Amino acid sequence: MRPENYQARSQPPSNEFELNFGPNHPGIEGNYAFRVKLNGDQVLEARADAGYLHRGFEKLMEGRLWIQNIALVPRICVPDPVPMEVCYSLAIEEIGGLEVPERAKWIRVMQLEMSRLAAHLFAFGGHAATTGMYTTMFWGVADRDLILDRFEELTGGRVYSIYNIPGGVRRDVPEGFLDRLSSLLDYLESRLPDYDNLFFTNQVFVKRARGVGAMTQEQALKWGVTGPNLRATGLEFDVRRDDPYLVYDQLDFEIPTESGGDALARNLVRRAELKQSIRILRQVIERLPSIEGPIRCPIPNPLAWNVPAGEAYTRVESSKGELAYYVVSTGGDKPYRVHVRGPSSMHAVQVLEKLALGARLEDIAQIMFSLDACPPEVDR
Amino acid sequence: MSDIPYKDKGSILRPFKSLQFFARPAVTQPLEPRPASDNYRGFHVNDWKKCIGCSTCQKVCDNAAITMVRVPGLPEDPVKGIRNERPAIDYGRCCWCGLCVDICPTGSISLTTEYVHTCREDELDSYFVLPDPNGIHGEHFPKGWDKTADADLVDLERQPMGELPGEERIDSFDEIVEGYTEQQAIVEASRCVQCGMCHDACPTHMHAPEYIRAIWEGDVEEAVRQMYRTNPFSHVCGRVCTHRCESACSIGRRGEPVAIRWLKRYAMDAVPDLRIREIAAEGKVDYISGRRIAIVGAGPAGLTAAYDLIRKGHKVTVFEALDKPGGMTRYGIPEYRLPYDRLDADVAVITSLGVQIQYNTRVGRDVTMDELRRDHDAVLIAIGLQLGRSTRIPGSDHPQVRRAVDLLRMITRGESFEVPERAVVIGGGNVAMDIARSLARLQKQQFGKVQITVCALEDFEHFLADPEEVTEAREEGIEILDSRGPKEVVIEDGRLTGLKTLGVISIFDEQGRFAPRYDQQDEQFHPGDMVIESIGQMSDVSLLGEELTERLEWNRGRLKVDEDGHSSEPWLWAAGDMVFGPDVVHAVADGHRVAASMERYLAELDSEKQDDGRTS
Amino acid sequence: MSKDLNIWLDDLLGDIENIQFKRKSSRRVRVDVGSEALPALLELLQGRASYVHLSAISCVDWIEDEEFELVYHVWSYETRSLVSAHTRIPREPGVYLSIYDLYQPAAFFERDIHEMFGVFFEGSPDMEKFILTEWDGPPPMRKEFDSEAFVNQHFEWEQYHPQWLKDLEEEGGGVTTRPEDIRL
Amino acid sequence: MNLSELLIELLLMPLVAFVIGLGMVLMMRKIAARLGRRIGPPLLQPIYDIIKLYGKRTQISHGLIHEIGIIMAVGGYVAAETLLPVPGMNGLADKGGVITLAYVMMIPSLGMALGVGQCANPNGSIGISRALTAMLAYDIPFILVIFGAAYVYGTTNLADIIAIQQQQGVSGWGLMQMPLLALAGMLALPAVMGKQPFEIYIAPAEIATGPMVEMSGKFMGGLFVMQCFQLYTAGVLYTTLFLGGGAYWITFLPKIYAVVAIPMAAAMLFPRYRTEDVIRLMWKWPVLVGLMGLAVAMK
Amino acid sequence: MSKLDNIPVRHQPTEAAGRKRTNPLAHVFDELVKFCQSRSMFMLHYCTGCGAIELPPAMTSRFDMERLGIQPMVTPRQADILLITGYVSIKTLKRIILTYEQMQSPKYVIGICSCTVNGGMYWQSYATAKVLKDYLPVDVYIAGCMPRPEAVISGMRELMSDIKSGRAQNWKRYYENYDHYLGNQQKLFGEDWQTPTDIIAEARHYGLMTDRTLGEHTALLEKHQRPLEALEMRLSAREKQKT
Repeated sequence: MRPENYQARSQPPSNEFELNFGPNHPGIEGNYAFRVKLNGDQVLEARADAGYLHRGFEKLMEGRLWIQNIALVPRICVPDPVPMEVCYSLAIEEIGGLEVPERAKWIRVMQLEMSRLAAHLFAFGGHAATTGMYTTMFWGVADRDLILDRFEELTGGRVYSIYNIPGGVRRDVPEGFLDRLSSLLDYLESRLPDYDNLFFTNQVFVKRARGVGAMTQEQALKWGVTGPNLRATGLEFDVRRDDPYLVYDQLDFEIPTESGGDALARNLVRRAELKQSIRILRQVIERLPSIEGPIRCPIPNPLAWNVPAGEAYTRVESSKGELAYYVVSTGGDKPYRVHVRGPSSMHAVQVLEKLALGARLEDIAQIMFSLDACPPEVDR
Repeated sequence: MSDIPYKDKGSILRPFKSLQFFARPAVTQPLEPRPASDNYRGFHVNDWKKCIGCSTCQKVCDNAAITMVRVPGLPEDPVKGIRNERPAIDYGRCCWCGLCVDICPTGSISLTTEYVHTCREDELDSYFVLPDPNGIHGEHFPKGWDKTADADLVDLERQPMGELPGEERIDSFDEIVEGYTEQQAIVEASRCVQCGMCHDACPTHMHAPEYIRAIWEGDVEEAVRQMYRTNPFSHVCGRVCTHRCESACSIGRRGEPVAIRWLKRYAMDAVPDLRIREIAAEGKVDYISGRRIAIVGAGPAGLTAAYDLIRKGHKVTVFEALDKPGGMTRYGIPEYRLPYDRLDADVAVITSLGVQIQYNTRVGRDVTMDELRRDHDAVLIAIGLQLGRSTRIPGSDHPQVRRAVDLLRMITRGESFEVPERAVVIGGGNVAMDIARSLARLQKQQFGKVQITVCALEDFEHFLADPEEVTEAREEGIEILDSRGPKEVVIEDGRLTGLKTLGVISIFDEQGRFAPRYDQQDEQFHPGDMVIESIGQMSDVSLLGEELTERLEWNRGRLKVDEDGHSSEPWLWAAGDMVFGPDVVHAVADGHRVAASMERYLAELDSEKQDDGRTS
Repeated sequence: MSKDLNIWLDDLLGDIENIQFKRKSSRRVRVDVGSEALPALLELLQGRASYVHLSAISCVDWIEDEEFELVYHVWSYETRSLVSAHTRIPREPGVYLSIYDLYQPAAFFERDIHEMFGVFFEGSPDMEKFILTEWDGPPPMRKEFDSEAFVNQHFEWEQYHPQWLKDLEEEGGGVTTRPEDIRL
Repeated sequence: MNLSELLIELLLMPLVAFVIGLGMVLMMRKIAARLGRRIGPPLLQPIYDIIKLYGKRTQISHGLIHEIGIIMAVGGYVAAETLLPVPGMNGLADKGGVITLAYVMMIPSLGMALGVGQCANPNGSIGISRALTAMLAYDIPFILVIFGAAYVYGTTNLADIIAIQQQQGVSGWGLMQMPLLALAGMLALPAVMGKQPFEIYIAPAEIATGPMVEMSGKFMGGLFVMQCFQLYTAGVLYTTLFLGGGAYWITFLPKIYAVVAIPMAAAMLFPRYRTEDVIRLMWKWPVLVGLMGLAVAMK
Repeated sequence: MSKLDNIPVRHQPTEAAGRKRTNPLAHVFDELVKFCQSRSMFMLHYCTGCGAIELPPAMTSRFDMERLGIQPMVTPRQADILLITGYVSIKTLKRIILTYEQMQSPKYVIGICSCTVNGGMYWQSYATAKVLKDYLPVDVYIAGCMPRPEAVISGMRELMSDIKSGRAQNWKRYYENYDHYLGNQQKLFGEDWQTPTDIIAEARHYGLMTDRTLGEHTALLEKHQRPLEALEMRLSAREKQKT
């Protein structure tokens, strides 16, 4: 079969050419695209092209009841859905003056950290795959799946847990769950040396990732970088500690930083955060049984629930960075406006465009994966 | 980096340590689907025995995935609050959030641990599923996400209604119930899941979901507007209605039903009377039909019919034998339950529309039926049940043996009678409670203490009076005995000293007829100065006159009418308690029904007249 | 130290005219400012009060007031507090100044708001379409745009008619309430 | 040897190579699976893939050169297989020798370059330029190793090389005689096979599998066949030069599989180098080791 | 085995008249090809929606789809299966159609999640297409939001058995009913919608033309057809001004 339209076209005379990077491309996290202008394999210009995952969440949320949105929000960031639920719930609780029971707060912290673990395993597994090391990805995703099993047990859903609702959480922790979580943590901790051997201290990887997508702390602050990516430039900042929510102020954990600001540093920060998340989870496992009480404060009938007029801007630290919800209520049964500030809306657009300048074609995927950019947060 | 053995350049040999995984087992799961976790959110199942078709799941579904489908053959009973509808789920929409499970008032719907469903393009109909107890593929899977106490989104407890405590209320006829505050009303209204079971169960089909939602939205005027669509006696019904709606309420399946009655009371009280009149007048025709209608009896049935008919532009005259409107709602219900000014307010709305009430006009005495018929196009009799029945036990003809309705009427009218220091009430219905509690107040006022015994035929399991009535009566110091059948009134030296009763073995015989059997050994004596019979009422139909009585058809002492209240005479209708037995809201419903029937009759007359005009 | 700075901030904001500020909690300050004074306020916050991180710009469409509300959330890594500066601009013509020179992240948010609400930011580096490149309708986040109505007008739904439904219809049952009939 | 026997051998040798190559592809995937803690494909998976690809109902071609390119790629290897002696079959090995083989082994890459160039997909062009650069990188140590071996054995005739080694038993193997050259060869082998860390020319995450980006159906199938040959050639050549070749299939097969398995296992442990790193690495370590080995051999 | 042609096969190949195979060996060969097709499915690596998050687990160690011969492939040219993992925004749908048309037949489409069936939870969204099968022929649907890896694997196995039995022939429908699909695409993307792949020419070439291939919509396509060039992904206007 040789239809006429498959005639080869002559290459442009100059060295400069343009390349579509995505949306159907393994070097792209999710459904996202780049248009890069290359000279040889050096990037002269990169333009993000988003919107492939646009669903109009913010519009949809204005048309649904407060509680119905709970099913909607986790979809905004698929690999790390729990912070979305928690952040949205926190906003409603702030507007509505709901007092979340202590136990629910601890359960939420537990989920958040489980989700962070899962997301980080996924993130550097993905990063490894972009550099051609599929074994790390196989391991990372398989170990993440074990966390998803615990999510399934706790929340009834593997990925979209839809477990946090304004006022608390939907169910209590199942019998024996904490023991199983604890042994999972032991397992994950025992796996960390394996990952170190295979990936983080792998000379080829270090050589590949060092200096890729490097930014200084000043640049990072100027560009609005947050989360692990900011910490990789040496700034010790974490919303969990510096703008505490839930019970993070009662927990003991460190904020790992790196100084390189490049793909390697970002991965090492994530690697260190795995350890910290395990540490937080251990504390939760220890404390949770002693915290008794309800898991949810009484909320009105969801079909007839008017959240009082008001507005709230709540922030949580997701695995990708600073996640914020701006929720406005006019006292109706539906939100008047919900604005989602996903961390990737910075990382995947401006930061990526800037870091890609002058980078090599083979590093674009690395930059994107090392920023852990999550396209649906951009598109919403 | 501190906690990993990280060298600046990395290591080329460390990765080879991973070759150990050649010796480690694979972590791969078998190909067959694993069993899901205990609270997994898989496909739906629905326990059809529990499900009442309330469609609450449909309302909470954020994806518009649920369609209600009528399934013939399933039980359907509006009074019990059961519809033969079941939710069908569109798996092309569902997101398995489980909100339908959490909000289900009955707890019938739940999710299973089944999660595999695949189909080809031409089999896409299999995505539209009517969940039954068997699951999507008819295979048994354990339940996953199911109703639990902590996940329940239905608020099972109603807002407490403030009441005067027993000691405070007992010495006056002040209204006991305090009514909801705005905050309470909104919270209580928010419990409603808008299923509409109340609407179906209500005899007059009040738009309860609509007015509850309006109350919740803070729009009480809209609530009143919704009430006046079907009930011009909302003040009365907001206080003394038998609230079948609440029995049918889907929330009541597992918890306390929404306090629909109190919400109605709240909304009516929250709107000024004048504004209510304006709302009631909305939709009244702006012409005069020229038809004249007579209604006998200014009770709920009669006045409701009057309300409907006046809105159609007819001239309506109501003939009332007594000097105040309301009928049995005024003379049968004590003031502490229904303050007269509220009743007056309801009636005032109706009269403000132009209904004329001729008080102190007893038909048969002051005006005859023939005159009514002559002067009007149609006549409705809605005279209620104003005569008490007697037990006819030995001694029941003693003057100190009274009928409850008579006493209640006397209390309302302020007629004086000798309040007994000790009294015995025979009967277990609401009227028995009313008279007992009214007498208790009078006793408290006169003697400072309450000495009343109520002897009911039924046991507490099958009691006729509302439970709250019983509770409140006890709080007021009234002794209530169940399963006591009256034997004889004890009279010593012409003076009544008390009542002897026997224990009840059974009330009905095998055929379900009323034939109480007593245990002759179990005899008790209840001392008292007065015995009050409260075992039922009947209607005084003497006003019809002999000739008319002859002509009409009768059914076991009651006037025989068709389902629209139309008697065998074309111009005569009957409505209310005298047809259906005592119940305010039934009377209202009957009023509407009859008014509609009369309206049709009048329209026929009109068209005949036009035809005549054309032919002539 | 952060406490001092907060007090200092309170003083600073208290001095500016035409401004209302409200401390909502120890880490949240709400400032209401006229649209003409907002860039100056942000410059002050960034330059003199270490609010270097623009967390987000949110836009709210107050259609009844004929206004857009723009909310600038800025965060200080030093004082660890968040100032939300609210300002309102008329809905028509919906033009405002870009703050890209102060905060580079503004470029994304301004582009997004331009796309979703149709507010034009003068001086913003890029007002091209981004997410909605294939969308020709009105800015979708505006309140007058009804997504559900649009969808019902432009899309068709799957028409299911499974066997069990046919059976029920034969017996006299069938669909009674469709989900779209009872949307709350 | 008469002509008809030769013709049968010429037919049989690529066929044998293909079958063994299929086994190597399977082994590669099994190794990847094993290290990734999973089960991996069924035994006949490589053959399923190839039949499936040839059984595609629609085939998109980008022109005559595209098809010629693939024919060159496969044909080059088919020619190479006839130059590689296996137990019982020498084919053209007597006549060709290792120098011819080295030339023939370049044909597939050039053929691919030809075919991919026709597709006009920039990813393919980038990929093929990377592939040619990588070839340049590994060819230096590769030629060095071949040259060293030929020097040591005193012949370029592969059949003779095998014979020389087999005379002295295991101690006569090239591995024992010239361990440094053998090491250099082993270092260059992953690059010859196109595996990590030297597979940047197909890098899916960067250039969407580079040269293969426009290949579909039978073209892709051709590349799959080529991969079988590629692995086979690398394995057999190394075995021939350093492991005493094969007298019997029963010893020969384990040797070639083992030779291929080593770089494959390593490949699963490493990401890929950048192109310039590939050149730097290839021109540094294997060349250094090879030169040392050559110096030792020449002494 | 004398009447092999009588063996009922759904969607009898329409071109059978031209290439009728009566040779039993050829039939065996066909069966072999079908078997291999079912055991070797290359899946396009395209995360169209959120359901894609369950594909990495399905592909990797825990659920290892390679056991079934399923491998991710990077470009549409190499792939056999197009997985539509959930909602498709209109912007993505264009790329999906481009991708689908570039895939080589036989090719299969799997619709995953609720959203591909009836809009899913984004049924109110102005930005997503609702019913996938209006735009592409779909072979297998997998229910779930999102389906677990096990469910995905079950769907794959169903597709495998369909391919083996010859049932999975929906790809032909795209050629045979091109006018219908193109019409729906035009309704969504505008009248001047076109793709670089000349479906009509391919249909003609492979003998898959029916009277439903051409119609008013293809006429419209021809009217609006621009000289074909690489699809423009709408680079910013700013750059256009520069050039």
